[in-house]
Amino acid sequence: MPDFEPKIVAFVCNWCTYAGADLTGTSRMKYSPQVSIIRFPCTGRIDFMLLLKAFASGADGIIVSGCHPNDCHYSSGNFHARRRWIIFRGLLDFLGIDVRRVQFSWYGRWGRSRATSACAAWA
Amino acid sequence: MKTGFYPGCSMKGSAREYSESLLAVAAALGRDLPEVPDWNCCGATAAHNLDPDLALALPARILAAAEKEGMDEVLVPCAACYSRLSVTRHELLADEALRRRISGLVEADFRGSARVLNIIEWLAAIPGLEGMVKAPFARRVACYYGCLLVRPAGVVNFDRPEEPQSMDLLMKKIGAEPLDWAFKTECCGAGFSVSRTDLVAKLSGLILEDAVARGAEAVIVACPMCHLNLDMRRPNIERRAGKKYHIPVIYITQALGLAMGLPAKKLGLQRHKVAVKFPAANSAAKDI
Amino acid sequence: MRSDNHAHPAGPALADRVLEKTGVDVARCYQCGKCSAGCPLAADMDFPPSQVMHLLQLAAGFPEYAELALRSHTIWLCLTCEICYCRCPMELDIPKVMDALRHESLAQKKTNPKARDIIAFHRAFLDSVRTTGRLFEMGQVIDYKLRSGHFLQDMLQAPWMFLVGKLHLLPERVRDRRLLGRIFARTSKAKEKRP
Amino acid sequence: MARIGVFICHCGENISATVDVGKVAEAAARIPGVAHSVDYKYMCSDPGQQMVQNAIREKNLTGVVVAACSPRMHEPTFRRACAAAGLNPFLCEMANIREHCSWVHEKGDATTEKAIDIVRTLVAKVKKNKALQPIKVPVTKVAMVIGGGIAGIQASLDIANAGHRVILVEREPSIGGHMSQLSETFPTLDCSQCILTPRMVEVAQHANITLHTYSELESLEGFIGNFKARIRKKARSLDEKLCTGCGLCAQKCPTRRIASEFDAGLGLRPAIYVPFPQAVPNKPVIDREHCTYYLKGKCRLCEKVCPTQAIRFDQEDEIVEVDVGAVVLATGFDIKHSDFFPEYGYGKHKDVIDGLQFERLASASGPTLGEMRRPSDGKVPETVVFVACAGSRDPAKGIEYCSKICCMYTAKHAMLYKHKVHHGKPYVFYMDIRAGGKMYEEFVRRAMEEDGVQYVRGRVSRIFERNGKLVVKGADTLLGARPMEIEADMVVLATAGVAQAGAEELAQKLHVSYDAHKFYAEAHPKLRPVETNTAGIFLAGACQAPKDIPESVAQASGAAAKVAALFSQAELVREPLIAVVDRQAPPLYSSCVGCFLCQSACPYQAIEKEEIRGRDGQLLKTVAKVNPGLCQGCGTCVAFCRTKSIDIQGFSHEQVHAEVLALLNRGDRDA
Repeated sequence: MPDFEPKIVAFVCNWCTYAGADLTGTSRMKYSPQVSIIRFPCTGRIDFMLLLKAFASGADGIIVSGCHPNDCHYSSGNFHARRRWIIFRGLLDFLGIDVRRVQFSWYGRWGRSRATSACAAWA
Repeated sequence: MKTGFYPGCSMKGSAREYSESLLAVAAALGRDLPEVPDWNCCGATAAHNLDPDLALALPARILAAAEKEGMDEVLVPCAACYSRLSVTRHELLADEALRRRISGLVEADFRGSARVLNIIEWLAAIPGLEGMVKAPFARRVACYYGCLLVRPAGVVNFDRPEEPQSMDLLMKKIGAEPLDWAFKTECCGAGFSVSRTDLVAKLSGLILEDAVARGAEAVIVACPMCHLNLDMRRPNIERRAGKKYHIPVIYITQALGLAMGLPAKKLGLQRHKVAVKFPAANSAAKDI
Repeated sequence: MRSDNHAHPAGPALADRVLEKTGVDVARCYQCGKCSAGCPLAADMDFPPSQVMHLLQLAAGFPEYAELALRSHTIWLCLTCEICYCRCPMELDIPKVMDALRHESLAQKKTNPKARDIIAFHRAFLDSVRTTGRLFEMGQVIDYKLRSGHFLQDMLQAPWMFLVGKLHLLPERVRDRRLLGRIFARTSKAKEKRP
Repeated sequence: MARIGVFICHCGENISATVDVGKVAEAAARIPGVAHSVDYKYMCSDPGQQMVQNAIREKNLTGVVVAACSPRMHEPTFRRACAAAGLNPFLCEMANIREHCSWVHEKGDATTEKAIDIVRTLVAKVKKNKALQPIKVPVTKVAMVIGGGIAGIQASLDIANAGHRVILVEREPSIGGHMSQLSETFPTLDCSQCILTPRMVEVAQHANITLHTYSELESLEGFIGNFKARIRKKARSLDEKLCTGCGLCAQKCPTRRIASEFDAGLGLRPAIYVPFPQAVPNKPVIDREHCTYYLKGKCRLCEKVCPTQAIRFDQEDEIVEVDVGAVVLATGFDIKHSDFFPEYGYGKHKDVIDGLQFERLASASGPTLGEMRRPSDGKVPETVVFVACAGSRDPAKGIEYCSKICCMYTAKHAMLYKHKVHHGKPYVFYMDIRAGGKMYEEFVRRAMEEDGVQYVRGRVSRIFERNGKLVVKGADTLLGARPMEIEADMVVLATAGVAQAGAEELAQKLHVSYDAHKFYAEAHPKLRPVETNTAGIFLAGACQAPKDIPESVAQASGAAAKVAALFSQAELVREPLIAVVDRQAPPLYSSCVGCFLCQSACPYQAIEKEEIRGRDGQLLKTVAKVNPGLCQGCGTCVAFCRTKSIDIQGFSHEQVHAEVLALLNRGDRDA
């Protein structure tokens, strides 16, 4: 499928990755328009069932990204997110969804370049 | 862990004493050093100066032959060959397309499984070296590393590119007193020994000047080219400097051999331009 | 690669060819002079290393600077002793750049006349390796003398070297010499193809 | 039926250059529920905001989506505009089609399609928004300043003079920071301690300032206006009230050969010491790592000679808890030392020193009482080489930035050396001279023209010792880059300015973000340099990036002004984006089943138990209840809740689901 245009949804935390994506914008770094961002206060707020909803609604790939451990604006939100991710990954396998379609990562405040590369790597 | 041995061309010719002393020490240590089968010249400076592909092909064939022989690591006593083999292995492992092309060029599949060892790494890995010392080499020595043992740091990953210490530690183990001097890794003039002897006289002269000024009784080297320039070119150095330098230049394997009580003749000391003698008294070792 | 929105007068400039072959982007050099300061032979060079890098930086707009770099004595005096690369704040592999400039200088027959002996020595060295698979020192010195014309050089050294057993009269040969011949043939053919 | 207004901004051409704004406006108009869709060149301008307000009034809109820049930029602007037009501000959302779309994608249909996706997503969200009222929170009008250098001192004085109480926490035994170590300061060459010590005394004597020296922040809880700080007062082994600062103990202490941190390792100090004569507080501290009593249980000489028996060997660290409303981070910077440089000898040459060590040599209170004597043998150096850019602008050493102040203090050092050693020969190896401040360029010219400092343009390749001299191998790129050697008696490296040790740990205690070099991250590099992303925590001085004294002082006053502004309101208005537990009519009262998983998840202990009693007082059920004052709106509880009984206003289940469905255009059918 030469012109396969994957639809990628990025669930990001407002403090690190959303700000990182903003800085990616101010530095005019380019990445594919296939990636769209939905803002959450913290990765701790992301209910992973929502990811299944997104897959069911046609998302091809999902990025879940927030602050580095110890850098969370609310101190522990991202720890909970990481624990949920470990369990959720097992569920994805069980459901037969290819785990590689979900990328869980940390983009610290200065990680705007990595935010770009991840999106670029995906699209 | 099979250790191969790549002597290199100069150890068969102008650096015979390096090979003799190495093999004598290896025998004394009960370590056999099987040569890489049908090894060819690594191309040294000439190849990478004139032709980029040849510079990678010659070392690649050597390493491929060593790998085919099942060698896990290859001891390369000459610093120039050590550098060429290390750089080639580094570049071919970093670029798959290049690795395939060069492998095709030399008609052998280079995998990079054989590690490249320099003489100090090999000696330092031998346990209980201190125990083998019968006649401590109690001399003030200037350990000369040259350029290619420690640089380029990202490729050879050996010791420190500035003020390295590994040879100093080895010499301390055999009773010597390594000096803190300033020309450990400055260039001796390397491949210009024949084509620009005047420049070698200048650069090697600076090295000897500093070693002598610090009170060194001998310069320890681990590279045939450095030895050639510092020892055989002594007349040119002295003519340019307008003064005599009596300091002998010996290989680390020769110093080790002496400390282990091996006879001077077996270590090839008689082949030096500058006689390997030390001023009276201050050492238990008899005057050689 | 250089951003491609401004055209080059005569194909990719020397700096771009260097970038393509060595991965070193000369634009990163901010002319701090540290390489020249540490270079053992900078005093003998017509253009110390930092100036060669600057010639490459300007070569795109000024072809004559590319000529100066390719015809310089510097690129042959460089012993690739790696001091400059080791201390360069921008981690530029200057010895590799020198190699690339040497290859182009040879290919375009722009080698500096002062470097005749150095190049003669390297050619003699490779002749010996091509024919015997190893360096036959005696043969190489003779070949060098024929190429350089310095027949009397080191005449006093030879007898001494022979006496102390450092000079072999017969070369040690590699068994598979034909393979060596094929390797040399393939690499020299590759050299013609390059610009 | 929702009546949404969509306002698409061109942002000059920042958006319209790559996004077809007209097409987005048309597409938006067709989304069910959108009653008004228009695009305009500058939505955030006054006419732009007027358009929004007029549309709200004329079409009595129930929600507004402004498709423009990041909500982090102009969300407050448009929410205020909506409020002024009578629409609850929390019914206004921003669709980020600039930073997340026009600026990061090439011009083309895909980019315009994505802009439409983003608008559709936010329209779906706005339909689920509820009108919310801001939360009022009390403000503790006490500020905590961490770091007692010139920045911390200035911030403390400004806040205190604004009538608020300040708690100044300083890690060292005395305040003063690096400035107290300096001899004279550029560009006026006035003596550093003469202009600093009065300020230090003012801090000590100020009624509003409580000074905790030899203390560190243990932890910080809470949020803007309502922080709870725990400060560890490290044991000084001294009763500060009894001690008169007479200094007898320091004179008599037998253990005298400890490298003095204040003298940057050049001078020595006893085990019980006051860092420098003008220290504030002028009370000694016992260095437990070197004091014989703590090592071998003997001596106690200081206790015997102390006229007021103030020595307390068994003193323990003390934890002080304070409530503060704002924090100013002023922890300053440090510099690399000479052992950081392989090519300059790994620090083994005693006479290759760093800038702070030179300051101590030049300072009247220094180890050589201001005489220019080199550390190795105390001789007066005839030739001194100053090396600029030592470690800075050096990606190979992991420091690619310029440390900003070294060109200036190097010129100053050369001048001070020449003033003290008239026949001396100072050389400066430089790459570029960066003297951009007021009177800075003139200062450097003075060094060259009046004091005969020789500037050599090139970076030093190596320094090694040869028969008593330090050989500096350099080259002057202005003279054909010919290598040259200078035989120097002393070399001063203008080393890179780096973050303080422990900067990272402190940042994590305060949840403040920091960059790859451990310098604290400002909220916005240009527009909010003295704030961090964490509300209520401000920045001042070199902890944010290397800077000189004038800038540090200016930033300190800036931070102080921010704190004063925060404290000027009786109550703090906070965004109502907090958690709420579902409440319903009896008999269910709430869908919450009282498992209290949310309570364990909440980092702010903002969830309490509420007992629901029937009219007869009998306990019916115990459910969770959120304390609006403590909840910060992180939402972790929402994802924990099995029965979806707790939800975050502004990021509720309904809103987020709507966004996901709209983004994947599974169309929200209902109007």
